[in-house]
Amino acid sequence: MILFDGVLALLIVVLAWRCVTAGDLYLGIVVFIVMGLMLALSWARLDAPDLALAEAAIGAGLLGVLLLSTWRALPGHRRQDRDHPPARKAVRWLAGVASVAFGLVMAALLHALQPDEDAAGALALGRLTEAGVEQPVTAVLLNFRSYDTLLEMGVLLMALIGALLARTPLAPYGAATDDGTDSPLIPVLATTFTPLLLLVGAFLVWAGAYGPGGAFQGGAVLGGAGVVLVLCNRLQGAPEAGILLRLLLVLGVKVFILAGLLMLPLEGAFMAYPPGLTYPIMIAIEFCLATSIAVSLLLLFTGTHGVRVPER
Amino acid sequence: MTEWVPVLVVFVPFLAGVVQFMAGRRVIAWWPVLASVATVAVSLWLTFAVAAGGGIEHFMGGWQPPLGIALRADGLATVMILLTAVVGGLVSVYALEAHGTGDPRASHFWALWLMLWGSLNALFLSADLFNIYVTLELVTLAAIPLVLLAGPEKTVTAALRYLQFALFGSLLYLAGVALTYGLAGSLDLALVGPALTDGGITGAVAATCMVVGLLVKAAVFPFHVWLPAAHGGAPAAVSAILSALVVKAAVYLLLRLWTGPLAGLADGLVAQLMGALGAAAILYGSIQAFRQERLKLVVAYSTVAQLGYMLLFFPMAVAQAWEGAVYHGLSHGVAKAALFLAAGNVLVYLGHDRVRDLKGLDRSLSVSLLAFGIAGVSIMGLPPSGGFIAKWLLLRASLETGQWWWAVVLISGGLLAAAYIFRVLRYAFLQAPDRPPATTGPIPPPIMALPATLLALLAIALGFTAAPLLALLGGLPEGTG
Amino acid sequence: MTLPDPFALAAAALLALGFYGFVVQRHPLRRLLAINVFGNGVFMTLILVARWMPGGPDPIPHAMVLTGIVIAVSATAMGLALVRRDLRQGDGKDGGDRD
Amino acid sequence: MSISAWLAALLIVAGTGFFFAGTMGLLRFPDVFSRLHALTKADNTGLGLVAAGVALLHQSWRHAALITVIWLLALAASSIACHLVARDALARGEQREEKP
Amino acid sequence: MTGLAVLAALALVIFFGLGLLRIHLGPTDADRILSIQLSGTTTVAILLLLSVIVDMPALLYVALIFVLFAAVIAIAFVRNPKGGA
Repeated sequence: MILFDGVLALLIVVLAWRCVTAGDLYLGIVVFIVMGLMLALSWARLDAPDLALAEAAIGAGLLGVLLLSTWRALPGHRRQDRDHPPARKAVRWLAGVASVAFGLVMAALLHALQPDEDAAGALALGRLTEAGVEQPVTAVLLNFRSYDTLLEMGVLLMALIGALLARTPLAPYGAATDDGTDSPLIPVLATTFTPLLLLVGAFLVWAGAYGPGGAFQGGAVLGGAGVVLVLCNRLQGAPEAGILLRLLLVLGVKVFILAGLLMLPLEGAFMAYPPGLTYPIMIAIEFCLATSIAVSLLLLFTGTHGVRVPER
Repeated sequence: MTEWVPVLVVFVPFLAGVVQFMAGRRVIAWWPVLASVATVAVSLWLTFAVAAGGGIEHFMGGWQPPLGIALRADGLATVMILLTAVVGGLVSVYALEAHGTGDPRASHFWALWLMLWGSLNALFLSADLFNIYVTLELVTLAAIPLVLLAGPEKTVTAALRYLQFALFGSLLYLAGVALTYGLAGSLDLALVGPALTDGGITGAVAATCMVVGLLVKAAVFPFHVWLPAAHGGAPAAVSAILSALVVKAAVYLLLRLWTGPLAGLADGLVAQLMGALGAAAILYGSIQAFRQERLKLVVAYSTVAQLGYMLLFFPMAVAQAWEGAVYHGLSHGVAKAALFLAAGNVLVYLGHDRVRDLKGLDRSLSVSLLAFGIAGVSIMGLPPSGGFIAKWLLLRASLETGQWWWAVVLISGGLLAAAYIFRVLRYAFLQAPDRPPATTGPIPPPIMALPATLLALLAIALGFTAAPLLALLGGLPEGTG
Repeated sequence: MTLPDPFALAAAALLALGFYGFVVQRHPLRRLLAINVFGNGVFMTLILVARWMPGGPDPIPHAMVLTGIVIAVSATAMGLALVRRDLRQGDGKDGGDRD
Repeated sequence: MSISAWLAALLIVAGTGFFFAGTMGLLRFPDVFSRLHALTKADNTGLGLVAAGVALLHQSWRHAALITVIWLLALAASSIACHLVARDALARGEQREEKP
Repeated sequence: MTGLAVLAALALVIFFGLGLLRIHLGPTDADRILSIQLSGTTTVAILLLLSVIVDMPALLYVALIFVLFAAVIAIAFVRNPKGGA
């Protein structure tokens, strides 16, 4: 197994090296996507199936699609380094030496690192019964450290606003002038993969309480369903969002905050769930979060305020 | 009830921002007013509660550290929240006009700004290393879209560069947090100190990653390259918020970590190096400010310089340096917001902000220019002003610790600040206009001129209110120096 | 002298390469890629820390990585929107400004 | 070792062989269309064989069903993807390489 | 039995590395997408093997996500919203 790990780690390093130094930007993007696959594999090897799921759905999947689509949308002459040449040779050498030194130091430190026996994580595993769910990562995300998760939803929302303010939609508002997706297989894809993605996404959200899965992985897969529809021209960007869409966008963060504030007078602390109701509250919050994540990721992809079904 | 206030200080503005985003332009006439007033009110509540009863702690979810995340409102956090309330409140008044019903993107502005307000308060209150990372990202990802509000065509390059540096800085910080967790098995600021101190080279590298990451975020020289274009290009209200509060948040974290978990690692040489970075920022920023042709860039480079003063705390690390550095943060925040709002008024009126063409403005824009001059007094560090008190405290600390070279930096920084402020004022006041200036906009209404003036007057008033504020701050945390 | 964990070496290499790319590359999209490579190095460090904890993988770093991935992807997505805008500037033609 | 384990081993080894063939095809064939051809054949069959082997090893109907779904989806994804890529390459005027 | 699965996984990850050469060589963008496609399938096969080796059925879901997104990547590649590069 050590050989497998070694080859995997070596491949990741080679891919990362090609990704940052490739002469061609497109090559860099492709290599980045493949590196996502390898990372997911290595995280599976490192006892982190939750993260392998997240990497597969968000890191390699949605981000890869977004990178490719962005590259496609760039004007041809801006796809290469001509206007942005890499740093001069002297800087490159200096940076190279500095990063080799940095890498060696980090490698030595990681090799010598002896994690603490009574880390907070051991405490979390020990008090899992109080958390309402069996899955430790979900317990941390939605109970022990739910505050981080809540703020992270704010990050997602603000990133979306930023993307909208740049006004560079990837999904055109009008009829798509598309030469690549008029294939007869596209409808097949739209009709088989979309429901499957929705089904798997919803399953992952629910499964998060018991095993690998959760709001983020599930939400990303649900968002992926939307992306498929956009790519197949079953959905297109819209300059305005209806109130329903905006409600879905903020549903997660709002329900989270309101539930948290409600617990202040009831339980004396923000987001301290009343005993006995922990599980239902967490599942409800999880589904709201997943909905908002899915819609946010979809709109981050389209770069538009809303989406609509095109008129035929 | 008082133990709830830290939560409210975070979530009243945050939730208000989310509601603003959802409700859109329909509520633009009244919701921002309500939200700002409520936020200022809870911030003042927190201030009085801490002043009366000492620090407040709240365990999120009822889970105590190291399992959960704590919010801690101590003196330092409280004065920063107070600063945010004062600057934020007055900038909000300005923004009611500048980003009111006439601005098509008003809803986005208010959603982002209110969420940013909550995020800043969350950052100040956070007592958990990873939670600090999340709040840092929140603050950054709110700040960058705000820069874009000036029109994506004009500011996108600056915003993109800001994003790149900010992302890299926070990931570097996160690398430090990862090592720290490996060493300490905890993320709480109060618990990780001993493990970092005993961590040998790992502890040192972890601390270095966190500190360098924060230096990038704080735009400390030589990582300042992203700041001037972003702060200079943003709308006036946004520039004021970014310069007065957002970059300061990263410097605040440096102070907090240095006097908290990293206190055992603080080494004389490293401290001198931090001081040297600060000194370089002061000299470089001031000289650049003097050379700029656009008023907002003068003010933006001035921020690069002024942040340097707060770093002078590190080599001295005595009580007076602590008070001086924090007080400098407060007075600079208030004064810099006044400068940016005043510069924004010039821009509204003239349609440009070229320093050489400010002639003859003293008639039409007297209130804004007066605000600029008064705030300039505090930036220069002349008495009576908050800037003076801060520099005086730092000067005394440098003499007390026998590090006279920082005194030289302090004095030359003041002189350079005088040079760039007077350069602007000379063009505006002393050169007789041959003809009235060509304007493109209306004279900004009082609701846009008054916040600048009030902030400038507050910068002066800080020269008289040092005692209660320093009492609220409390002394240098134990174990430092 | 134990053999080093290959993944620890990979994590260090990802950090170093991400840093190198960030310093050396000037194309905004490449910088975003480099930042993500660096981020993956940080995430792998956290996962290793989690794995080395006696008594099973530590869920807290796992939760931190999950949060980190979502933040990194949102920020990158916003960055990509900015890149699209930035690289269309100065072309003198339609900048996609149909909002 | 039971018969099913032997069978699983055989399937996995055969599947790995197909992957080898597919990779070699991708590397050695002269133009994009023939590479495409090599790839779809090899990776679908290879994955199918490996999947069958793994399904035998899991000894659970639920997992076996899931593995079957994965394989079917991989078939669909791969054929759609290759079809699209081929159309795209044709549209861009990629030429088939004529062997001398 | 696990030994054989490990060997198979090792072989697959080596093939994966070889396939990367095609990404490096190109020459066309389509070749690179094909390589991604093969990499994806190989990854799925490795994940299936890993799920047996480390006895973690959850990895099957990771494999499922991969095959679902593989097709999406391909459409993103051919889709050309602006009508020509």
